[in-house]
Formats: sequence, C-alpha cells, structure tokens
Amino acid sequence: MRYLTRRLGFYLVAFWVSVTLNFMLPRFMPGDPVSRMMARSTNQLSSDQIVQLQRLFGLDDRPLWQQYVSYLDDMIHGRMGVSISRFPTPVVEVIGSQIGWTLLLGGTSLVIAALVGNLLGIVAAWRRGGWIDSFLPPVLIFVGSFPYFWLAMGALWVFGLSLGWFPIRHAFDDGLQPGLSPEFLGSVATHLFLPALTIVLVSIGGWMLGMRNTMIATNSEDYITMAQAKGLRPSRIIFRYAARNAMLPAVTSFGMSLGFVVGGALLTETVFAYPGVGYQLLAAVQGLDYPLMQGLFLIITSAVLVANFLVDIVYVRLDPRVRVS
Amino acid sequence: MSGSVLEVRDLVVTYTGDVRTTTAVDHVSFSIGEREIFGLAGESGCGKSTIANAVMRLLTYPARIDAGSISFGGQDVLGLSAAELRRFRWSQVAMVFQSAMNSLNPVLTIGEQMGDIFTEHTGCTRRSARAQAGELLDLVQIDRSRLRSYPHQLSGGMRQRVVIAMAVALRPRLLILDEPTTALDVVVQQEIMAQIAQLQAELGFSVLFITHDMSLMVELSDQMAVMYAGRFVEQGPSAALMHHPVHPYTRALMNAFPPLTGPRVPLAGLAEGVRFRDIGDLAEVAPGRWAAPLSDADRVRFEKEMSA
Amino acid sequence: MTTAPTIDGLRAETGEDAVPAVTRPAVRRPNRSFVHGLLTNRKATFGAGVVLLFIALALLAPVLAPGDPMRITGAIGEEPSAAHWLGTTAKGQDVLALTLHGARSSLFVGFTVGILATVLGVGVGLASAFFGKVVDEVLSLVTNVFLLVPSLPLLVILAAFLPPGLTTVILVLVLTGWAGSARVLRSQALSIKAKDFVAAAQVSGERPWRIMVAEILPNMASIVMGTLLGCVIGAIGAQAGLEFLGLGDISRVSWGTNLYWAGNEGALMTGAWWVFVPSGFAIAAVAFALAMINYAVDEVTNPRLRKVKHAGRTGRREEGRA
Amino acid sequence: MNAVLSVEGVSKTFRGGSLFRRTSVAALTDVDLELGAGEIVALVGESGSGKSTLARCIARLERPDAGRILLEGTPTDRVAGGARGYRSRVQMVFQDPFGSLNPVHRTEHFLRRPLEIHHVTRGEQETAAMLEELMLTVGLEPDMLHSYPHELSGGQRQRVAIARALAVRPQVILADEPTSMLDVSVRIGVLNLMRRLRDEQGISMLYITHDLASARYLADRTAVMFAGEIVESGESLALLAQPAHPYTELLVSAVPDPERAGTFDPDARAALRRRVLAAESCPFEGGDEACSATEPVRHQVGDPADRHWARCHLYRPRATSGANALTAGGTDAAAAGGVLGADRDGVAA
Amino acid sequence: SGTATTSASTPAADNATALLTIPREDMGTFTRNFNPFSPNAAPMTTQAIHESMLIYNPAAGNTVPWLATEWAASDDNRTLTFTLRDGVQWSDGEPLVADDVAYTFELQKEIMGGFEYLDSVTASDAHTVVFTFSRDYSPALYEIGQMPIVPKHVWEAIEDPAKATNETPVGTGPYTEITNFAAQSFTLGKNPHYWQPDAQHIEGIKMLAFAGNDGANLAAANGDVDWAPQYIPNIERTFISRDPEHRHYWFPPTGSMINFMVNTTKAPFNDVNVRKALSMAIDREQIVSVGMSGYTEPADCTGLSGSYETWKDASLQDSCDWIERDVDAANALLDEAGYPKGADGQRTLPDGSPFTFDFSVGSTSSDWVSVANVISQNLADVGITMTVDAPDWSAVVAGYETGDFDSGIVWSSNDPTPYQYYLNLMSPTKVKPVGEQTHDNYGRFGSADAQALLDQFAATQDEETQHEIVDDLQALYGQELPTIPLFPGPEWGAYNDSRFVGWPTADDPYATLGTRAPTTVLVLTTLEPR
Ligand SMILES: Nc1ncnc2c1ncn2[C@@H]1O[C@H](COP(=O)(O)OP(=O)(O)OP(=O)(O)O)[C@@H](O)[C@H]1O
Ligand SMILES: Nc1ncnc2c1ncn2[C@@H]1O[C@H](COP(=O)(O)OP(=O)(O)OP(=O)(O)O)[C@@H](O)[C@H]1O
Ligand SMILES: [Mg+2]
Ligand SMILES: [Mg+2]
Repeated sequence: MRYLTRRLGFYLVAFWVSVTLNFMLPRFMPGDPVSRMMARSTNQLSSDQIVQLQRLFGLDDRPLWQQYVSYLDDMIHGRMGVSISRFPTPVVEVIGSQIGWTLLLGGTSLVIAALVGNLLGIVAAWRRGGWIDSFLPPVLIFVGSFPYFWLAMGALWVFGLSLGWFPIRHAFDDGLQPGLSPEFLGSVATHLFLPALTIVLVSIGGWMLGMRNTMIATNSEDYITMAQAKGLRPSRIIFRYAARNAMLPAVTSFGMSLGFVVGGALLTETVFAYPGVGYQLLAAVQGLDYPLMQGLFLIITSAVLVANFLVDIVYVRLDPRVRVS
Repeated sequence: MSGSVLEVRDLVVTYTGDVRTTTAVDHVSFSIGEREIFGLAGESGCGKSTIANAVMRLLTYPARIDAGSISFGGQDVLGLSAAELRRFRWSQVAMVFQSAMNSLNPVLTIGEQMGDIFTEHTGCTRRSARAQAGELLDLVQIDRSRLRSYPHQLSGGMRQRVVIAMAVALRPRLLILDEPTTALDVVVQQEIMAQIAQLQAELGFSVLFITHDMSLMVELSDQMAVMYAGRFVEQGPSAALMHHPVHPYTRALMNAFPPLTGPRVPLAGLAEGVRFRDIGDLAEVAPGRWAAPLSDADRVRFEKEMSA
Repeated sequence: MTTAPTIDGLRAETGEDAVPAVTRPAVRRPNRSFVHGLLTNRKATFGAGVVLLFIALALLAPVLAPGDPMRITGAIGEEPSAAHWLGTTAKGQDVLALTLHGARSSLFVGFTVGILATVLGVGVGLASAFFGKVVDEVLSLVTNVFLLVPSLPLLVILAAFLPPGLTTVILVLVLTGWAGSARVLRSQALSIKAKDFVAAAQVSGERPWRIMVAEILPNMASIVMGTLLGCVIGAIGAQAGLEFLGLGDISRVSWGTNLYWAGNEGALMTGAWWVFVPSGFAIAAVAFALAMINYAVDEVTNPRLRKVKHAGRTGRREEGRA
Repeated sequence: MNAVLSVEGVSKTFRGGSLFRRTSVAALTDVDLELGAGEIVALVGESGSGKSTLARCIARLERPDAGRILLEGTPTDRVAGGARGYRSRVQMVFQDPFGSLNPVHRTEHFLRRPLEIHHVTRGEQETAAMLEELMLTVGLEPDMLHSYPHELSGGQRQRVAIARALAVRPQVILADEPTSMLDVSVRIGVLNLMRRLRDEQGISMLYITHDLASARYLADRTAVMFAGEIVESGESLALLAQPAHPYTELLVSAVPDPERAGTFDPDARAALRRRVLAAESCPFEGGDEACSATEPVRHQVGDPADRHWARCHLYRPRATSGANALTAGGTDAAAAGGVLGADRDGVAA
Repeated sequence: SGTATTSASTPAADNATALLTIPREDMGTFTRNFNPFSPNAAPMTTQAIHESMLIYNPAAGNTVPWLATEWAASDDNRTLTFTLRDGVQWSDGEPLVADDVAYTFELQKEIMGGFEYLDSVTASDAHTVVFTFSRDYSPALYEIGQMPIVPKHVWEAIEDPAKATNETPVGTGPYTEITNFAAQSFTLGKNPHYWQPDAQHIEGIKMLAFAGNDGANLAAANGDVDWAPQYIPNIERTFISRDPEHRHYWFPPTGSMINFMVNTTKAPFNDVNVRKALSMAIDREQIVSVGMSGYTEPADCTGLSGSYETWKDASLQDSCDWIERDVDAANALLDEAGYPKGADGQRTLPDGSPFTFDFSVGSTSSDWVSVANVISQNLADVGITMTVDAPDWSAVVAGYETGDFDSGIVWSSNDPTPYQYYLNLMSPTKVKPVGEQTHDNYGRFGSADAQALLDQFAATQDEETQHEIVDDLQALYGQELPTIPLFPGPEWGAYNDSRFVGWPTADDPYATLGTRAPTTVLVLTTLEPR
C-alpha cells in the first residue's frame, strides 16, 4: 500500500507539471484564435466584428498568474469551458462526442496487438528456431519500419478503394442511428477493421519481440528448469511459469500504451477519416482553441496517469515482490 | 550395496559454442546403489551439474549428449518419449538445484508450486494437493501457513527447505542435490544437511550429492568421485579418498581445507594456473578404489614438485 | 608455454592455452568482442550496409542531383523514364532528386535527434545513478513526467507553436524522446554502479566523473547503442509523421515533406505510385536497417537471443543424442 | 601492539525508501575494533551481520552515523591528503573478483590507475617496472597485464585485485571475503598470498569471512560479529578452541568436519541455535543479574594474553556454569525457532 | 459501403428518395450548432436553413430576389426599403414578417457587431422593412440583402443568443429538419412549410465530415458523394476519368483575388517601381499551373477577380506592362530604379544591402507554399532572393496584422461590389501604423485619390456612375500597384450527376458550385433526381 501511495504522490506531481506545461505552451504562441480563424477562411470579417468575436470568446487579458490560478481552479473542478473553434459548444461535449471512438479504435487495436503480439512472442521463444521465431520477427520489423500513415494510406487505397472490401471512412455507415442494433454494430465493426488492422500491423512487432526476448531470458531461469524437472506439462510451464513472469514488463508497456490510447490515433484518424480526439487536438492546436486543447490535454494526461496507476495496482497483484520493496 | 539405482556409462556431453565446442562431460561412468549417498566433487565448471542435468534429461541446446547411456532402475533414460519423460521426472528422480533460491517461481505461492507436482503427477484435486503440500512442509518443519507465502517472503534457508520438501514429494528413488547449500550460511547449511540426512533415513532414497566442499562431502557421503575438467580422476569410498588420496588433484582438494583443531600447518592447495591434461581412464588402484593415471608429463612435473 | 615462478608450492603452467578451458558462463564480455560480434553478425552488417548506403546517397545528393530539387524540371506527373528515373511529381519535380535530397534532411534529423536524445539520456541516467539522493529524485521525477506526458499531443502542440524548421523538429523530437532512454540508461547505470568495480575504482581514488566516463559508461555501450538506434528510428518516423500532418516545414525537402506533397497532390488517386513509394520505402529501408542493427546488438550482448541451430520439434528442452 | 587502525563505537543505520516510506536497517551498532601493525584480524559472522558494512565504512565508501575511525590516531577525514591520501594508505579487496574488475579494461589498467592517481611512480619506465613487480608479487605472469578479466581464472582475478590494492603501498588492506567466490582448490593459495604480504611487507589486514577455518588459518585475531555487533574477539586459536559466546559456539559447531563423519546430531544443533536466537532477540531477559545492566559488558575470557573477550548478557564463565548452561529464552517450538532463524538469515537474501 | 453509393444504373425510384450527399473537408467532425450568428455553425446553416432577402450570383453577376421581392433606395441614399415575399413561412408554420428581419439585424449588431452605418431598422408593416443609414453607403444593399434572417418568435425566447447552439433550427430554407445527427454526418430533411414546395425536388441533404481534403477526395473519387466542393488534385485523372459521363467540374474564377502582398511601409516595397518589377518578374502562368494545378487563370491588369467581371474596364484589362512576365523589363526597371545587380547576380538596395526578403505564408496552405516557391524561383532570375518562411498561420497572420513582415500572400475581399475590395486595398482610413493591429489592410497602402473615389461610390446608387468610378479606381490601381495580383481564386466545384441533375455550369451559371456560398440555396432548389 505504501508503494502505491508513493506512486500516487508521484502522479500528482507529474499531473501538476503536465497541466502547467499545458497552460504555458499555447500562451507563448503569437496570434489569437480569431485571427487564426480568419486566416483559414475566406469569410471576411470587419475589424469591429473581430473585436466582438474576441469579446465573445472571452479571451483573457488578465495577468498570466491570475489566469493560471483560475486555470488550476477550473481544472480541479473539471470546468473546461467552451470551445472556441466550435463555439459555443462546451469542451466537455466536444470531447464527449469523440472519446468513445478513440477508446474503441485505440483500445481494440492495442488489445489485439498486445494479445497477439505477446502470444506470438511466447510461441517464438518457446519454439526457438521454429518458423514463427525465425520468419515473423524480421517480417514484422520490416512492416513496422514503414511510416504508419504510408501503410495506412496504402491499405486504404488497396482494400478500401481498389478492392472495395472495407469502408473508406468514418466509424459507421452514414445515416445509421447509433444504437445496439446488429446493423449498427456490424457497421461499426467493418469500419473499425482497416484502421485497427494497420495500427496492429505496425505495433505488433514490438510486442512480439519484447515478449520473445523476455521469454528467452525467463526460460533460462532456474525455476523454469525446475518446473521442467518437476515433469510439468509444457502448457503449464509456458503459461503458469514462464509467461507469468515474462509478462511483467509487457504489463508496464501495456499500461503506458493504454494511457496513450486516450490521446487518440491522430494519423489513423486523418487517413481513415475516423472520428476521435487525436484530430480534435490537432484542430484545436491549429485553431488556437485553448479551452479545447487544455481540456483534451487534461483528459489525456489524467488517462495516462490513471492507466499507469492501474498498472501499478495490477503489477502489485502480479508481482508479489514489489509489495515489499 | 543392494543393486544399483542409477547406472551411468561412458557419458559424453558437449556444448557447442560459437567458436569452439566444449566437452563438459567426458566418458564418465558411475553407479549409485540403493540408499547410497554418492558424492561428486570437483572445481567449478568441471561438469558436475551437467551430469545431474543429463540424468534428469534437462539438457538443452547448446548441450548434446554425444555418447553413453543412463539407465535408471533398468530403464533407459535417454530413450524415454516426451510423455514418459514427464512421468519419469520427479517421481523417479528429483533434484534440488544449485541455486534453490532461484528455482522457485517468484510470482507463485509456495503452495501453488508444491501443489503443481501433485496435480500433475497424481491427477488429484487442487484441494488435496494443497493438503499434501502442507504435509510436506511439516516434514521440513515449516509452518503450514507458509503455503500462502511467496518465495521472497521466505529466508534462503527456508526456501531451500521448501525445495527439498518438494524434491521428496513423490518419494523418488534418487535425489540429486546440486550444491544444495553453497549459497547459505554455515549454520543454515548444517541444518539443511541435517534435514536431508534425516529425510534419507526416513524415506530411504539414494542421493547424488554434488559439492566442492570436501569436508562436507566426506562427512556425509558413502562413495565419492572427484571430477576434473569433465573427467573422473578418482572414485571410491569417501573415507578412503579423504585419507589416502591418490591423484594429485584429489590431494590438492583435500589439502585446501584448513582444520578447525590442532596446530596451524601451512597448506598448499592447488597452485594457480596448474592444469592437468590428458587425464586417462580410471584404473582400479585398490578394491573399490579407482584413480586416473597421471600422464607422463604430469607425473614428471608433480613428482618433481613433491620432492622439492 | 612459459614457466612461472613457484607459488605456494606448486609450479604453475601458464600462457594463453593454460587459461582454464572452463570458465563461468556468466562472465561479461568486454567491448572488444562486442564490436567483433557486431562485425561478424549478418544482421548487423546488412543493416550497417544499408544505412551507410543511404548516408552516402544523402551526402552525394548535390552531386547526383545537382541544383534545387524543388525545381520544376519535367512535365507534370511523368512516369519513370530514362530522363526521370523515378518520374516526376504532379508539379513536374524530379522524384529521384527529391528522394535523394530528402535523405539529407531525414537522416540529419534522425541522427541528430538520436544522438542528442541519447546524450541527454546518458547524461541524466548517469548523473541520476551516480549522484543518487536529491539529484536522482529530481532527475527521475523529470524523466518520469516526460515519459507520462503524452508525446504525440505534445509533439503536435510544440511543432505547431514553434517556428517551423529543422531546429524545431529536432528540438521537439529530442524533448519528447530523451526520457525513455534516460530511464533505461539510468536503471542500467544503477545496476552497474552497484557492481564492485565501481567501489573498487572509488577505493583506488578515482574521481566521480572519471568513474562515470571510464568505468560505467563503457559497460553501457550496447544499451547506449540500442537506445541510440531506437531514437534514430523513432525520430525519422516521427519527423515523417509530423511533416505528413503539415506540422513540419513543408518548404524544405525531406522524405516526410515528399510524402506530404504526394498526398497533397493526390499521388495515390492519380495512380502516381512513383511519387508515393520512393520516400516511404527509403524511410522503411533505413528504419529496417537500423532495427536490424539493434536486433544484432541484442543478440551480441545476449547470446541467448542468438539463432538456434538445431530446433527441436518436441519443445524447448531439446535433447541432443548422438 | 599499537593500533594502525581503530574503530571506535561505529554505528550505521541504513535508511531507505523515499518521502513516503521510510525503512531502516541497523547494520552496525557501536562497533569497536583495533588492527595492529602487521596484524591480520578476521571478522567472521553470518550473512547480513554487518561485516561488509564495517569494511565499507572503513574504506570510506559509507559514512558511519556515529563513532570514529582512526588511522594511526587520526580520524579518517583528517588524514593528510584527504580522501586520496587516506586511500593511499587503506585499500580494499572485494568479495567477487568477477564483479570488482571492470570487464572493459585490461589488467594493466587496474594496476596503472592507482599508480597514476597516487603518484606512486614517476615516468613510464618506473611505472612499467612497478607493474611487473606487482604482478610477480601476487604470483602472476607479467604478460597477463594485457589480459581482460574474462580471460583470467577466478583466482588470477583475485590476485589482480590484490595487486591493485598493493599498488599504492597501503598500510591496511580490507579484504571482504576475498576467497568465497573462488574455487576451493585455489582458495588456500590466495590466503597464503595474503599471509606472505603481511609477513614480507608488514601490511595490516582485516580479513572478512564466514569460513571459520580459514579465519583460524590466516588471522592472528578473530572477531565474531552478530547482528551488527562484535560479540566476541580474541586470539584465533584460543577463540575457536574455546568459544565463549553461544553464537560463536554455534558457528564453530556448524563447520563441517570430516573427522566427525557420521556423528552429526541435528537435534543438539537445533537446540543451540534456538538458544542463541532467542537470547539475542531478547537481550535483557537472561534471568541473570549480570544482565540487568542496560549495557552488555565485555567479559574477559581465559588467558589475558589471548585478548579474548565476549560481550553478551548471557555470557557466564565456563568454570561456574559448565558448557553454556543456558536456558532457552522463550520459545520451545522447533518450528518457531526455525522460522525465526530463517528470517534472520534471510535478511540478505 | 455508404448508402450514397451510386452508379449509372441506379433506378430512378432510388434517386427520388436519395439524399444529396456533400462532403465537408475542413471539419473532422460536426457539432450540432445551427446558430447562424456563430462563426462555427454547422454547414448548411446559412444555405439550406436560413435564407436571405436577396442573393447575388457572382458567376453571372446578377441578383436574385429571395425572401424580398423588391427593394428601393431613397433619393438621398440614406434609406433602403425591402418588400418581403408573400406567403413565406418559417419551418414551424409561423409566417415570415418584417419584424423578423428587424430583429435579425438587432441580434446581429448585438452579437457580432458591424453595420455601424445603420441608424435604424424598422418594420413599417408586416412585409416592409426600412433601413436608415447614418452615412452614404451604397454597398449596403448586398450586405443587408444577404443577411440570413432568423425568426424573432424563436430567438426572442433564447436567453443568450450568442451562445445558443440552436439544435433544432427554425428557418425559411428548403431543408430545415435535422433528421439524423452524428458527429461525422448529419442529414437535413425537407422544410414542410417551404415557400416554394415545387423546388424541393430532392428528398434531403446529407453532410459528411472529413478531416482533410484527402478523405473528401477519396469519397468523391469513389462516387460516394454527389457534390465535391473541395480542391481536388489533378481532377481529370482522379475524379472525372472514373466516370466521364457523369462527372463534371466547373471552377469559375469568381473567388477572391489572390495577391502577392508586400509591406508598402518598408523599403524597397514603398517604391512602386519595385512592386512593378516584382510583378514583371513573376511567371503567373507557372504559378497557376504549379500552385493551382492550372485550375484558374492568371490575373489581368485590373486586379479584379472573375466575380467583378462586369465591373472590369475592358480597355485596361490587357494594356499594362507589368502583368506579363518580362525578365528583361524587370531587370531594366530595377536597374533604373537604383537596385543594381552585383557581379554575383545578386541585386542590392540603394543602401548597399542585399535585395533579400522573406515571404511569410501559413504552413498548412500547401498550394500557397507552392506558389511562394515558384515566386522565389522566378525572382532569383532577376537577382532577388526571396526566402519562403512557412510557420503556422497564426504566426503569419500576427505578423501581417502588426505590419511585421516583408511580403506574403493574402486574398482580397470578395463582395458583390468592388467597393470593399478597393477600400481594403487603397483607403487611407484602413491604414494602421506599423505595430498597431489591423485586420484588413495588411499591405498598409493608402491613397487619398482612391479614398475620394470610394466616397463618391458610396454616395451613389446609380450603376453607371459607379462603373465610371470603378474604372478610375482600376486605373489608379494600375499606376500604384498597391499589391501584386496573382490570380483570381477559383471556386471549386465538381459534381456527379448520376443521381441528380440540374447543376450550374459555365453555360448555365445560375450559381457557382460552392456549398458555402449564398448561391448554394439556388442549387439546392434547382437540382432534381435523375
Ligand atoms: N549453456 C552452456 N553453453 C556452453 N557451455 C556451457 C553451458 N553450460 C555449461 N557449460 C560449460 O560446461 C562445463 C560444465 O558446466 P557445469 O555447469 O556442469 O559445471 P559445474 O561442475 O556444475 O560447475 P559449478 O560448480 O560452477 O556449478 C563448463 O565448462 C561450462 O562452461
Ligand atoms: N546500501 C544498503 N542499503 C540498505 N541496507 C543495507 C545496505 N547495505 C547493507 N545493508 C543491510 O545491512 C545489513 C548488513 O549488511 P552487510 O552487507 O554488511 O552484511 P555482511 O555481514 O557483509 O553479509 P554477507 O556475509 O552476506 O556479505 C544487512 O541487513 C543488509 O541488508
Ligand atoms: Mg554446477
Ligand atoms: Mg558482505
């Protein structure tokens, strides 16, 4: 428990640092959201309209420290304000409408990549020199070497456009009413396939190699030899003895990745026109939409911290040794 | 000695490396009788653990058994199929590893690890496996509540006792002890050895006891062999070896342990960098006493040394 | 074979071949064999070959494709031909020239970021491990915070807010990339610091900085190399990603901007694969080559990871029988 | 004999953890120890009893919390030349020859660096000669100067480590279990080397070990350490012949002895162990008046010439009470004793 | 995939119920905000839902009466009276009344400001609205006329109209009913009370969200959308060639004029000869073909875009010497003006410093970055070094606004009359000193002559007089060259008529093909299922 309290303390500090960073960054940028908006659209606004807009958006001209104090206050109370680039929609609503898709896409691909990757890693380590061990790693490394967006665009082009096997945009068929109907769920699944597949393809190699290497290290541990000597079944040795231990580093990276899922898959969202917070953040940054940017950053940071904290808790369950240290 | 439990004949084990291939065990033969404690001594890396692993058939790449036979109670160990091997292990031969500290899985409780043996070999329920594991702990005088402990919560001595308890779980006919106490304190070491002696008296298994501590070995074992660079250099009853070592290496070993009583006498041990080469096959020098003849070059050197 | 003086009664026989044939398997190999191991590793030589080839191409780009690569030298969207080996873009620029010149920026950014991030990581890791206490607490905190700060969003924010250009890209990538290596290097340095040879050097009277540089650092060679390669791969990919999103400096030529323009000009939709493929492949080739070297580094330092020659069908524990 | 090195009332507690969690291990409590010129003192005790910590304090690798360490009467931190000056006079040899030689350097580096740092030699020629001499002193071939540690055997490595310590011509060498990682057959050679160095160069040594037999073989005096305290000390032969403190007795009885093959009595050993541990865990409940004092006192044992003393609440002169006629302090269950003992020896594990 | 998949063989019945599918390339997601006063309202808010009194069609240069049937200015030019159409109903069944119009302007001034020249807006009866002006301002007709009108009875009840999201809008437009709303698409259904029910040929409109051109283009190429109002690279190949029979595009040059803008407060750009020389040095043909994929045409001497076709002085159009690329002339002019070329081919300013300057452009505008690169290459030919600096737009705009820049690229105003265009380009009233923020005249060129002409323009309603004034302004522009015109921005527009027919074309320019323009509603009410 002490261990966890300590971690918690660390996370609080980390949280503070990130939100402060998040506060500082946009404020050092030249320009303001309104001229930003102007630069991007051909709609001409007259000068007084611009001033009016600035007033409307509630752009702050108080001293920085006062802004900082009220920023922290808002942050603690979960008040995220109103988005500027989507004025007058509240930030919570903007994020709320996207985050589900982000979690779906990121979560699915992470879980699949981690699961399959780790399983492959286990198999490769167990059957050293087998075809999975000698053939897959270089292939996966090679696939993973391509720039992600490049692969994604290629996949979209080939499977979406040329072959027409998969939808080429969005999270479900346009016009469907979200709900639990099989039609909607099926549509969600088919739309998810290609984006998730590309993410899985580029990330699976890392999981596999990581697991393989720790498994190989674990396999030479004495307790594996002992388990072998005990005459245990291979499956039991692999999973109960070797994988249980080799899993520990993977759990940590899984936790990290899980947190980062909330950050969205910006490139995927862009290429597949998939909804999600990644694009939202980019748009917020480009539109100088501080409230939205800060809201997103807050959510992402919190998610990362919470995910890490969860991993700490899981870790304590999985590895009895950290309970004392 | 009534009939032998383990018969090892002309065993050759090699390790294939990147640049060279090491013969870790080179034409080694020995047998262990019922209820016998057979000691195996020798310097680090001479191949002791390799023999033990060969008997358990635990050798993996890059190790290869190149020649020889191992028969256990008349059964050809090297010919066992995977399934037979699983049944053979632990129920016939069990082993306490060199680093018992590390031979327990850190993320499973002692109870789970002990229980695994029963569920695997006797197919009993987890519940009864747990009960049997409890009995085993009684045997080595550890509180049953420790079944729920993880290895790191136990001291080195306790872990070692747990491993010993596990080793005798299925009442094997042969117990291999690979330096079971080197990592432990003298005091604990003594207790562990006492424990083993006691269990052997109760359960009547044979022991292959590996160590490089000659004092300990002579104190415990009936027969012993001294190994050097993959070869046996001397073999015979422990006391005889102790008092009348034949091979210079045995002599050096025996000479390496200062006594706790009597006057301080200078000891020599084995000089740094001294190597024996071309060790011949064992020859019977007296009834039940075997020793490897020195090669001519070695003899010349050592005799000169001794006379100097 | 030479004869050494008598020591403690027995005459020793020494010399190279007198070194015991049997030594503990767990002995750490020194650097020399690390380098040797790499040189003889097929993956490493392949990787190094490819990387060197690209570096050579990058350096020679002004010679191989003289002039401004952005210049319009051909017709619009020409297929590969003798005049334009890799065809032309939708603007009529020579794709080969763009790809060659693109290597300069991409490799420069990749290696600069890799080196800077690794140097920072090594510095922080070593300082943290060596000075311990408050220094360690503070540095670890900073490191961990940087690890937790979501890097892609930060990358996006920073890239958008700083004036574009290589410096910004490098700065941003270093800023978001050093922490991972610092953590790895710190734990490595900590474990090395706990070794007796560090205490022994202290007892010999070595100064702290010398212990760090001459005693600890050389032992981290492989892991430093590993993080370096990892950082380079990450940086090349991240730069391409940033530029693809238009967050880089699109008025400069690099593989990332080439792809950005390819997308922008609808290379895929017009079927102009020759615009889209070369830069993507170049990135993949370099990243793959670097990954292969990294793989080799792992294998060399950890012999267990090396290729197994005789694989058994029956399972991991394999019996060798004559 | 006047002391080269004296340790006076040194205590050391390790505080671990961070802001949120504090742990502390009392590794040394009020330790006194003297090392005479040209004397070899053995420090024995079970794992985790604080032997290495004491050596590291003396080597200034750790800073004691209390007490003083004097080199020829000067506190360590006031020795001329500062830390380097001190280190040119006090050197240390570590337990693990595999760990104490940096695998990336050649033998030459290990010997040359101390020479350079402490300006022992001037000029390349003198240095080269010195390197050779050092190698010969520890019984190694000078061509091994060009070998990497992994090319040497354990014993050879430990000799290099000793040569490194010798390079600065120290007055004191602290040897922390220098032979425990070596092959049995070469251990004795290293011990012999140490003795020779003492005889020929008059170097004082603190020899840390848990092998009583080797302590007896090498050391003039032996000090027994238990749970951070020195509980008994005296001339080696006398001390081992007639251990006064129950813990020493336990240690002695645990040493395997081929001479008593087959006479192993586990029950007697277990009883003894229980007694020691029980007593130690409850130092003020001995039931004896002598023990009501808050400070355990030193009792002199046997012939004063042996400088043999024991410090324990439970010590009683043999003459009056026979062989350690002590009652077990609190527990009688075998299991409990085992657990207790095991937990203690597990500290370092 | 999508329900909008089309092919030539789709039965007519399907087309009748099909939704007109339109992509929106600059919104990755939609938010349900149909507030016409909001700068971020969902697409179609001011096209399909809210209508204005009149519509100016830049493609043909005509004005279409819409909610108003007629309008008239008073003789003193200080009042403007609109007569509303009879029988127009809001989508909730309430009738459109003059009060709605008056209220709309009240709200507009309150929320967004502007219309500072309006003294009052009064509903003199249910169908007549009278606007009175505080000063002469003839362009007001279009500003007022194209204002989307909101229902007073609905908006009155809204507490903070500025922050309202107007989730179920009430409008007079043809498609006002939000039948489905999701973040990446929404559909608009027919207004049950539309005032021209026989113009509601199509069943409804479906908007699709895309985070960038690529996605939208893919959808267009794939035939998933009927209308593609975004930039499509190599449109012949990527779009048309997939179904040449049904796919067409029309890019009339009716957008804003795109100018190579120089900071006229700075040397050497304060020298008109330099501006002219720069203009002569650049190759507009190449700029148009490289930067704009040949989708538009080079600017002419009037500096007016295609939307002012009727205003252009034909005699002037090709008569100037600075519009065609002429490297020799440019060199000569520069030599003469005192910017000598050194031995290295690099020109210097009169003070001896090298003739180099920066060109600031937002990094996200890839087409303009290309333009900049071409300009840079062109200028190198006359010995001028121009460095393209492409940071984020906000940094660029910040520089423009405070006058802290050398040169850049901006679009001009594009209103129904050229008044605003010249006002922002040449009026001294719009010139702010360097360091002070301005939102319109970045180049900071001011001319008293121009101001005088502009004042005259504002004071007259007479079209002929206005044309004469604009002719003079064009001449003045040609002499002073306040900015360097590059090309008129094309209005992107491509369509797929396999499901819907009746699209505006060059032959029938009843509207442009824009989906964000006032004319969009004209298209929506013209299209019919095939
Ligand atoms: N996996 C391996 N690969 C290559 N060589 C090996 C391997 N394992 C052991 N060896 C070599 O085989 C020889 C015998 O090793 P073994 O472990 O049997 O020695 P040992 O007598 O048990 O030594 P110790 O007393 O140190 O345990 C040694 O020379 C060792 O270096
Ligand atoms: N750096 C440290 N931090 C915390 N505790 C420590 C540290 N070093 C030693 N200790 C603790 O101090 C006690 C004494 O350790 P020390 O290493 O001195 O024992 P030792 O007698 O040398 O044991 P061994 O025979 O195993 O070498 C142990 O309980 C150990 O766990
Ligand atoms: Mg072994
Ligand atoms: Mg120690």
